[in-house]
Parts: sequence; structure tokens; C-alpha cells
Amino acid sequence: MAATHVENHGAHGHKALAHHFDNLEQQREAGSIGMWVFLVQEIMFFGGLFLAYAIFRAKFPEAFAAASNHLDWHLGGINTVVLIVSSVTMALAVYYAQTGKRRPQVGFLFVTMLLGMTFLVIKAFEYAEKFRDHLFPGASFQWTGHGDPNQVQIFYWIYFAMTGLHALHMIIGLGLLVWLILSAWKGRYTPEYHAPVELTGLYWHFVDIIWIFLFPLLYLLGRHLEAGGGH
Amino acid sequence: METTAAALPIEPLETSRVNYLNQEYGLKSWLLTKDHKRIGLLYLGSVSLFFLLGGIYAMLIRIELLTPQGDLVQSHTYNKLFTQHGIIMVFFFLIPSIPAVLGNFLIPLMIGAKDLAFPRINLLSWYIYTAGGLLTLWALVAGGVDTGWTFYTPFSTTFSNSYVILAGLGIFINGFSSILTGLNFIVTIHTMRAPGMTWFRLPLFVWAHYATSIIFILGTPVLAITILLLAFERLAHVGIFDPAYGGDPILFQHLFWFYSHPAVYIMVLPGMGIISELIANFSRKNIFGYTFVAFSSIAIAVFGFLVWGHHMFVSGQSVYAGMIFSFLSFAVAIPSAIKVFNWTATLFKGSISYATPMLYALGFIGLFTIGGMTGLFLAALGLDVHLTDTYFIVAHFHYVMVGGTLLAYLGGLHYWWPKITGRMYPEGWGRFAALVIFVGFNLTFFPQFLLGYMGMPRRYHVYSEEFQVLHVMSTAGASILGVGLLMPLVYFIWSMRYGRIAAANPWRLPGLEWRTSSPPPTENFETTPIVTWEAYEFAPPEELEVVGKLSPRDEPDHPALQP
Amino acid sequence: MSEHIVSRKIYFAIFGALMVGTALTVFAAFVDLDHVFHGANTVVALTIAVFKATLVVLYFMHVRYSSRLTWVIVVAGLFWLAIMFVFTISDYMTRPNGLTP
Amino acid sequence: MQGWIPFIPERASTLAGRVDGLYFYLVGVTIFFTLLISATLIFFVIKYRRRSESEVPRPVAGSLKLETLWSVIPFLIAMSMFVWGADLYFAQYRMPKDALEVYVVGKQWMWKVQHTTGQREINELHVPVGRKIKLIMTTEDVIHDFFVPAFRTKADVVPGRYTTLWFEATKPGRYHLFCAEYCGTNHSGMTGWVTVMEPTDFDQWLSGGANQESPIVAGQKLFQSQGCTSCHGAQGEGGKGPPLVSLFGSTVKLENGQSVQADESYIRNSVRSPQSQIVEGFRQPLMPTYYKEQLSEEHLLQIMTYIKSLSPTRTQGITTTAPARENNERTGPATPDATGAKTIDSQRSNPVGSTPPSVRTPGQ
Ligand code: HEA
Ligand code: HEA
Ligand code: HEC
Ligand code: CUA
Ligand SMILES: [Cu+2]
Repeated sequence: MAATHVENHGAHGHKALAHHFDNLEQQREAGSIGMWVFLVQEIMFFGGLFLAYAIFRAKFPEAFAAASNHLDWHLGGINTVVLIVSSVTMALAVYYAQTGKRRPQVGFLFVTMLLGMTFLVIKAFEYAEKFRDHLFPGASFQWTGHGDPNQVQIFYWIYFAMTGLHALHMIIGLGLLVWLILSAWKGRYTPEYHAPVELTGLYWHFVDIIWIFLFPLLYLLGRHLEAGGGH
Repeated sequence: METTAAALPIEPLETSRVNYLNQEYGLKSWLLTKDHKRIGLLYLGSVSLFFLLGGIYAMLIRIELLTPQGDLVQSHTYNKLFTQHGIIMVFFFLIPSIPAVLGNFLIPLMIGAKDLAFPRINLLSWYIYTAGGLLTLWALVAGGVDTGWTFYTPFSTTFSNSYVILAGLGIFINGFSSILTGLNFIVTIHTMRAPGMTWFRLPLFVWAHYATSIIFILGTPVLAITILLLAFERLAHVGIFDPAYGGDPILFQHLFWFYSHPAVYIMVLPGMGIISELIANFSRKNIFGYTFVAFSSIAIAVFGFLVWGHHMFVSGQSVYAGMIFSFLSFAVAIPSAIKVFNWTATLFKGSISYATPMLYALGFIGLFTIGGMTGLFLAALGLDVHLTDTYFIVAHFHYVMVGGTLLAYLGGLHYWWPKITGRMYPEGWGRFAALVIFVGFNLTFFPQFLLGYMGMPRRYHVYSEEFQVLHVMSTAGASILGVGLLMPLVYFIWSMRYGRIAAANPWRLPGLEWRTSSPPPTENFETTPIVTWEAYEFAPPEELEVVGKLSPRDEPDHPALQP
Repeated sequence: MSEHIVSRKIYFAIFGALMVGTALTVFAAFVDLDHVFHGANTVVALTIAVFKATLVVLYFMHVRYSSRLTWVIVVAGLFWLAIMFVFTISDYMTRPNGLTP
Repeated sequence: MQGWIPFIPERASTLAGRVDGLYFYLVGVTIFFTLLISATLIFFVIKYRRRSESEVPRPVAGSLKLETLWSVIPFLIAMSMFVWGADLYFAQYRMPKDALEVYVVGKQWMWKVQHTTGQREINELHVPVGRKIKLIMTTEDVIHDFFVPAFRTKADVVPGRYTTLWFEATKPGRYHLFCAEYCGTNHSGMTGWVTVMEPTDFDQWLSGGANQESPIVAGQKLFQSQGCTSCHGAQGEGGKGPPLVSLFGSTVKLENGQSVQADESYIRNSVRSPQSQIVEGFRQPLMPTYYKEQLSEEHLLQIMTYIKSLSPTRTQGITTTAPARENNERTGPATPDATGAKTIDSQRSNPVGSTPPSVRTPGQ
């Protein structure tokens, strides 16, 4: 990487070049390494929750099966599809940034944002339903189906923690998208400088991946045991 | 921190040269700065304040322990004292101390970069740190925390009626400042090295910080999520850590130590980096076995993640897991051994100066050896069963954290003080203080090893008489230590106004940070330096090629350098 | 190391694969595989998920075309995750009446 | 026994000596390396002090030989420590079979002790010298830790499960008992005394408290008053619920196909949250879950001793009262009494076999 210094007369004086970098190439590289390192940090952050999930699933198989059968896998499934599509549109937005086509770029960013919102709306409905059924852990928690209520409650505790943090990441992602759309509209991004689009893309895909794991773990495992209070 | 700035007048002697300190003035120029050097100073200010606070707690603890019956404060208060002492010292002093102050200031200088890769994020990390700090301080003012710095459940989630959530959130937020600092270092070291500054020409200080950053990135998030879960559990009275809700307290311990053992290496690795610098530079020798010292840092960072279970030998963890963790704990000791031996070997046939920083370095090696070796006592399963949660533990980690890291930090501050402020500290006082601290430290903590083996449990407010003699010794030592630490506090501030003007390269060293003027200009170097020399490649001083502008007075002006 | 531009065709191909994967996951979840071996359903579900995630990382996130450093960072992240899981779970599994997968 | 060594607590258990041995070994190694390193440092620092300002010593290349030397030797030493430590650890934490069991419940901030012969104590523990003692411990609130420096052993006491600790006192006297896991305001007050007595004195002490009912009896009473009998039968022979006779120590097949050893923690769990581990053939969860609130840890322990007493072949130290044993063990080299003998072979023959499946599997 030290090499990038030696031939350090490239796009000097580009308005997007920060004073302490020699050239855009170096700046872009720094950006992408930075984002990747940040994502590793995110992996460990969610990792703690996945670990807790694994241990309690192994401890209380019946209760977890019963509880997860009670979730509405149709909504979960729809949301999975929504997120995957949004990942594709995001990837395409990056593609058009790279090829310097402004209109499709803005367009796909916009679609991505809409899909993200759809996801959150559906999630909101799901949450509302859980609250109504007194499935939110805490004083008001009620469980009549199979399995020890305490253990079922732990499942829902983990469910809300994981999906909640995931939703929080989605909201942050949406914020970034709004900002991207505005500056993309102003034509800020060119084939030689579009790091922000690229990096936001990485982040968005990561959030998608988290959900790719959450869906089967929370909604599907245990469906095959017809036991448990699923309907 | 502003005061730091104010205390630095424009220097008449210096030809009206602009440096990072006198380029701009005023509060705003500091609070909105993106200059890694100024951010380093911001950290220096806040970290020092927290250290004083933690130290005052420590003194209160020691005074309380003068007598077996707890007659100074009530048990409840005492528990808050050691908890807050631990939390502040670990999370708000020792972990940020070396990386955020010296690392921030020096890494760009050492690799010949204009700044860190993400200056804004760097400033942000300081604000996050401050926010976290204030939140925790709020918790302390509001009524304090009494869970011990380890926050064991279910006590912390269900039984403690103190401000656990506030303090927890403070630590949670503070964690992200560490993460951002680590992220910044990794990216900077990868992408911003000057031409010719190959990986194996990097000063070992940089290697150490690279290793530390790995731990920041991979460990801290786990602590974050753990504390978050703890806070929610306490809030909602439901969760995964309290058996009353079907949860599991051992899981909390796993998650906590998964971060907190690596964290102890966060605390010591940068210190080791400083020691490598001091030992090499003050004996004018290239470090013995550079690659071994460099890679041992990485090894510690990696293997440090495999041993957390050694804090849980008596917790009800599976004995087989205990075996594995014990084995790996012994394994991770080896890289540290390698460092110690290489430092010693570096002195061989050197030209050793007795300047203050070197005194601290020598002190470090001795005390870290004792602290580390006593770590082996604790890694030995059968012995830890007797020693765990006694004062032996307390003694062990103060030897490594105070005798180790704190001494390294002080050594580093003295060493780079001229570069940071453009002024020399008073050498005579420096040496004297180092001596007092060394004596006071040993008197404070050595008796605690004996206490521990005799069975004095830690976190005890009231204890039985047979332990008193040693406790009194320890307290006596602590007050000497306190006075010793007071001295640098005073003469550093004094020297910022009255200290002798420092030359660009007062120690006559080859490192890049010495090849620009003191204090350096905001952009660090007038022109991007091209590195053509190896690390610690000593040549007769006059042959040292110089990058950037120097201050007019550049003759050896340091007592330690006079023949 | 100027960036590589992935063609739209690849994007759509991956998209298809992800959709199939999702469908498979749902389908597999409802057939009882326990008679194969205990917990087979879990294994299947996770394998598919890992497969999908890999596709996203390699193509949507361009890792397949990125510098070696990027690879190292990604692998390191997963490796440490593995450490956390393996060591912690090994404790639970070696206790008397310990966890069984 | 041994002469007094400064800063070494009294040695009053069979393991204390071994722990001290390991300790001295590590102290030796530590002193050696500390001296080695500091001596070398001082020597170099004086010999090679800077003599002239301009001197520049010749750079020295590293040496692979040395590096390997000072990585391998420390590693070997470290391994010796590891092996020794691990060996000791198993001695401390593998429970002897023929130990006298004592039940301990920690509670902010006191230790409640119950002997199988009925004596109850608080912050006190009386034990005979020369007899293996096994503590079965749990807590009603937070984590505590049972620590007796003179015995060189300790173990955390964890809510929601049982942990165990054993020792064999070697000399009569009163020894400190500390709570070594921080447990809140009065942590440092959660201390007490372990009194080790000559067996004869111990017998006297036991007979002193003979009027107290033994936990087995108390457990049986609870078993009836709590209505366990309605499902598990008057003598635990079974009914709506599975039989509890010779349950303890056997292997239980569960509804979900897994099977578990019926140890203390399992039985505790079966009572506190019956639906967590359902016994094979009992799909519909009859057993009420409210016992969690109804039964304190102490009551649970009493019921436990009762259920254990229903499978005598697998339980030692409970059924026979200590005195009988005492005499028996002191006369002559280890001729174990009847139960002791049964113990041995019930160890050899696998416990599952020793219970006819007809007893275990319920009748529907
Ligand atoms: C800077 C911080 C720091 C450092 C560097 C270390 C270093 C080590 N620590 Fe320490 N430790 C703590 C901070 C630190 N520790 C803290 C804060 C706690 C208590 C937490 C709490 O409960 O509150 C703790 C607790 C602790 C425990 C848990 C005790 C208990 O609670 O029961 C253990 C157990 O294994 C342990 C072991 C070790 C080991 C093996 C090392 C090794 O890395 C040491 C390696 C160094 C050497 C070995 C010396 C140099 C080598 C030589 C001179 C050559 C000769 C070497 C050989 C012969 C092998 N430490
Ligand atoms: C970086 C980490 C760090 C540092 C630097 C220190 C520094 C000190 N610590 Fe400790 N300590 C911990 C980390 C640290 N500590 C931790 C993690 C625990 C465990 C907490 C827990 O159990 O949860 C602990 C616990 C702990 C205990 C055990 C409490 C108990 O278990 O009951 C004791 C007891 O002696 C102690 C003492 C000291 C002393 C005397 C110092 C001295 O070195 C302090 C010296 C500093 C000053 C004195 C301040 C500077 C000088 C002045 C402000 C001048 C004014 C003062 C005078 C003139 C006297 N600490
Ligand atoms: C209303 C009926 C009922 C009552 C009352 C009842 N149990 Fe049970 N018990 C059951 C059933 C049914 C099972 C088997 C299903 C299960 O394991 O949960 C069981 C299982 C058990 C087991 C595990 C047995 C095994 O073979 O593994 C124990 C131990 C036990 N009960 C103890 C008790 C105690 C002690 C009480 C009273 C405090 C009690 N039970 C009261 C119905 C009952
Ligand atoms: Cu109980 Cu400490
Ligand atoms: Cu550790």
C-alpha cells in the first residue's frame, strides 16, 4: 500500500480529495478497508446475540420450537424477499454510480429506500401483533401453549433483541440512503469518485445478511415438530 | 484541555514558526480540531482527570483498609469505592490512556503521514469518550454503582439497587470510542505509510498499536452487546442472565470475559510498544530480534482471545473447559516472555543513558516480570482455586497494570514531552519521582500477594485482625505512591510554561517523529518524507538526515545528554 | 487496484439463486428430517443460509474481486466469531448432563 | 504437623499440602526468573552506561538460537506448571463417592448448613476429622463462594443449580469460612467458622442435636403435604407421575429422545420447572409449575434427600448416620460398612442396569 504514495500524482486537487490523502485511489482504499473493519465489528456485535440464541435453543428445545412456531413465518418470508430484492437494487445503484449514469442511480437508490421502508412497516405490524398477544417479555407476558413459560419468554426476549437491533440498523441505513439520494441527485458521484455509494452498499448488504440468518433461526426451526402451539 | 493550550505561549525564542499549537487559538480551535495531535492532547486532559478521580478512590480504599473494622465508611459505600475505582481506572483511564493519547499523537508522525485516515472520526471518538465519561460520572454523582467492575449477574441485574444502568451505558458508549480509534489506526497503518516505510521499518510502537487495534475491533463489540442485554434485563426484569427468569449467569461471565481478558492485553500491549522504543533508543541499539518482538505483539493479540475462561475456574464452568483455558493461558505467556528477554538482550553492548524515561522502562521490565509470573500462579488450575478472589489477584493485576502499563505510560510521556509541548521536563525531578513511585508501588502491592495466599478475600470491607499488619504496609506504600505520582502532575504543568525549550531532536534519535520540529507543524512534515533507513538505525547524530523545518536552537540541551 | 465493475447479468443470476435458496429453506423447514439424525433440520437451514450469505458477500459486496486484505479482514471476522462459539459451547457440552446439539 | 512458615495459612486438609507444594514451585520459578532478569539488567546498565555523547554502538543482529532457547525453555516450564495444576484441580473437583454429604444454602448474607442427621447451623460448619465431607451447595439469591483458606479450596455457589465441594480435614480446630464471590453490601460479613472435631466429640455434638428431624423425614413430610404423593404415590412408587423409587442416579429417557443422568440438579429442575425436561411417556404436562414459588431451596433440598433415600444403592452417607460410620472407619484400615460395600459394586455395575426398566417406564 505504501506504493500508492510513490505514484501519488493522480487526481490531485479533486474537490472530494481530503487534504491528508495523496490521491483519490488512496482515499477510496482507506474508505473501503475502514468499512470492512467496521463490518467485522458488527459481526462480533451480533455474534454475542447469536451465541445466546444457540445456547438457549440447545437448552430448551421444546420451548423454543413451540415459541418459534407461534411466529408468523409468512411475514418473515415476505420480509426476506423484500430485503433480498433491496440488496439487488442497491447493487445496481452502485453499478450505475460506477458507470456514471445519474438517473438510474438515483432511481435504484430510491427503490432500495422504499423496500427498506416496506420491511420496517411489515415488521411494525408483526411487533404490534406480538404486543397485542402479550408476547412481549416482561410483566404483561402471557403464554398458554406448550413449553415452560419462562423459557418461551426467553425465546421472545432474544427474538425482540435480535430483530430490534436489526431494525435499528435498517433505520440507520435508510438515513444514509436519503443522504445518498440527495447528493446523487446533485450529481456528486462520478465514475472516479463514488465511495459513499459503494460503502453504504456494503453496509446495506451486511444488514441483509444478518436477516438471511435470522429468518430460519427465529421463524422456521422447529416447524417440523407439529408439537407446540403454532397455528 | 483548553488550559493546556492556554498554558502554551507563543515562544519568542522560536523564530515565529507556526506549529500545531500556535497555529490557531481559542476554545473553538480545540473543540473542532481535526488534527490528531490536538485530539491527542484533548485525550491527555480528560484521561488525566479520570486518573486523578480513580486515584482518589484508591486512596480512600487504602485508608479504609487501615483498620479491620470498617470504621471510615459503611460497607455499601466501600463497595461503591472499589467498583468505581475499577470502572474508572480500566475503562476511562488505562484502556484509552496510551492509544488515545500517545498513539493518536505519534502514529502519523512515526509512519510519515499528515494525519490519521479519518480525522473527523478521530474527533468523534473523543466526543463519544467524553459522553460516556460524563454519563458514568453522572451515575457516580447520582448515587454510585456497587456491582464490582465485573458486573456479575444476577447481582447486577436483579439485586443491586445502585445506578447500574447509567454506569453501564457510560461504558457501552465509551466502547465505541475505542472501536473508532482502533479502526482509524488499522486503516492508517495500512494505507498511509510514507514511501519506503515498509512494515518491517515500522517502529515497534506502531506494531503494538496495530495489535491493540485488532483487539479493539474484535473484542469491544461483544462487551457492548453484553452490557446492552444487562441493562435491558435490569430494566424489564426478564432476560437471559438471571436463573430466576430461566437465564444463565455463567453465560454472562463468558461474554464479559471474552472481551475483558483481551482487554487486559489492550492495556499492556501499547505499554510494551513504548518500552521497546525506550529500550532501543536510550541504549542507541537496534532492538534485539525485531521480528520476534513485532510478531509477539500480534501473537498476544490473537491468543489473548483464547483464554478468557481462566477467570472462571471456580465458577461452575466445566472442568474440561477449565483445562483448555488453563493450557492456553500458559501458552499466551510465551510471547510476553520473548519480549522480556529481547529487551534485556538489547541492552547488551549498548550505550545506555540514565534519562528518566529509561528509568521507567527498567522499572517496567522488573515489575511486569513479577506481575506476569504471578499470572502463571493463577493460570495453574489447582492453585487458582485457592487464590481466586483473594488479594493475590489484586496484587497480580496491579503489578501488570500499574507497575507495567502505568509506568510505561509515564515513561512515554516524559520521552515524547519535548515533542508534544516543545519544552523539556526537569530531569532531576523526573528521576526522583520515578524512584519514589517505584518504591511506593512495591510497598503498596507486594504485601497484597502475601495477604492473598493467607486467604484475605478481595472486595472485603471488614476483615479479620491477622491481616492488618500487611494492610497497613500497603496503605503506607500507597501514600508514598500517591505523592510520587503527584510530582509529575506538578512539574509537567510547570514545564509547559517554564521548561527549557526543546530541540527538534533532543535525544538525538533516528525515528521519523524526531525528524520534524518540536512541536511539529499541523501537517507534521513540510514534505512527505521518503524513508531510506531501517528502524532504530543509529548513526552519529550529525549524519541524521532531517525532514521538515527545525527550530533554530538545535544543540544538545539536555542534562542527560551532557557527557 | 482500481475497482472491478460486476456485470448486471451476474447480479440477476445471484438474485435468482438467493430466491431459490429462500424457497428451499422454507420447504426444508416443514419436512421432518429428525429421523435422518437429531437436529438435521437445523443443519440444512444453516447450510442454505451460509450459502446465501456467501453469495451476497462474494458478488454483491464484490469481495470476489477485492484485494487480498479484504479477504483477510472478512475471514478474520468469521474466525473470531467461531472462537467465541466453539469455546463457549464446549464448556456447556462438557458439563455433567451438558448440552446436546 | 509442619512447622509454621511465614505468610502460609494453616494446613488443615489433605489437599492443603499439595496446593502449597505447587505454590512453592511457582514461587521458586518466579524468584529465579525475576533475579535472572533484574540481575542481567543491572549488570548491563552499569557496564554499558553511556560514556561519551557521540558514541554509537555497533548494531547487533538477532539470534535465532537464542530466540528458540528462550521460547522453548519457558514453554516447558509452563507446561510442567500446567500439568501439576490440572492434576491438583481434578483432585479438588472430582467428588469422592463415599463422602459424608452436607447441604449448604447461601443467602445474602449468611451460610445455612444442614446435616443429613438433622442438625442445622448458620455460619458454622462442624465436621469430624479424617472423614471425607462433600458439600452440596446452592443459593437463594446471587452467586456466593464457599472458601476455607485452611483447606485451600473454594467453589462458587450458583443460583439455579447445585455445585459441590469436598475436603477431608486433617486436624481439629476452628478455621475461617469466607464468602469469596462479591455478593452485595454485606459480602465481607458473610463469614463464619468451620469447626473440625475429633470423631468422638463430633458424635457427641451430633447426639446433642438429635432431637431435630432429619431432612429425609422433613422431606417425606413435605412430599405428602405438597401433594406429590397424589401423583408419585405415597412411597414414590408412581402413579399419574413416574415412580421416584430408585430414580436418583439412574438414566432417564426424555420425551425428546435425549436421556439424562438423574443427579441433584436434574431432580431440582424436574420440580422447579417440570416441563423443561419431560419424562418419556408423559407428553401432557400434568405436574404443576407452581412449586417454584412454593418450595424454598431448603425445602427442595429436603425433598431431594428424601427422593435420594428412595434409591439407597446409589446414595451414600445419607442413609447411615455418621457415628456408625465413624467407629467403623476408625477401627482398622478402611473396612467399609454394608452401604459402603454396596456402594462399591453399584459403582461397578452400571446404574441403569441396576433398575429394572419395568419400574422406570410408566404404565401407558
Ligand atoms: C495489563 C493487564 C494484565 C496482564 C498483562 C495480565 C497478564 C496475565 N494474566 Fe492477568 N489479570 C488482569 C490483568 C492482566 N493480566 C486483571 C485485571 C485480572 C483480574 C480481573 C478481575 O477479576 O477483577 C487478571 C486476572 C487473571 C486471572 C484470573 C484469576 C482469577 O480471577 O481467578 C488469570 C488466570 O489465569 C490471569 C493470568 C494471566 C496470565 C497468564 C498473564 C500473562 O499474559 C503473563 C505473561 C507474562 C509473563 C509470564 C512474565 C514475563 C515472562 C518471563 C519473565 C519469562 C519466564 C516465563 C515463563 C517461565 C513462562 N490473570
Ligand atoms: C488501571 C488500573 C488501576 C490502577 C492504576 C489502580 C491503582 C491503584 N489501585 Fe486499584 N484496582 C483496579 C485497577 C487499578 N487500580 C481494578 C480493576 C480493581 C478491581 C475493582 C473491583 O474489584 O471491582 C482495583 C481494586 C483495588 C483494590 C482492591 C479493593 C478490594 O478488592 O476491596 C485496592 C486496594 O488496595 C486498590 C488500590 C489501588 C491503589 C493504591 C492504586 C494506586 O496506584 C493509585 C495511585 C494514584 C493516585 C494516588 C492518584 C494520583 C495522585 C494524586 C491524586 C495525588 C493525591 C494523592 C495523595 C497525595 C495520596 N485497587
Ligand atoms: C399433578 C401431578 C403431579 C404432582 C402433584 C407432582 N408431580 Fe412430579 N411429575 C408428574 C409428572 C406427570 C411427571 C413426568 C413429566 C415430567 O417429567 O415433567 C413428573 C416428574 C417428576 C420428577 C422427574 C421424575 C423422573 O422420573 O425423571 C420428579 C423428581 C418429580 N416429578 C417430583 C415431584 C415432587 C417433589 C412433587 C411435589 C413437590 C411432585 N413431583 C408433584 C406429576 C406430578
Ligand atoms: Cu456471599 Cu459474598
Ligand atoms: Cu485474564
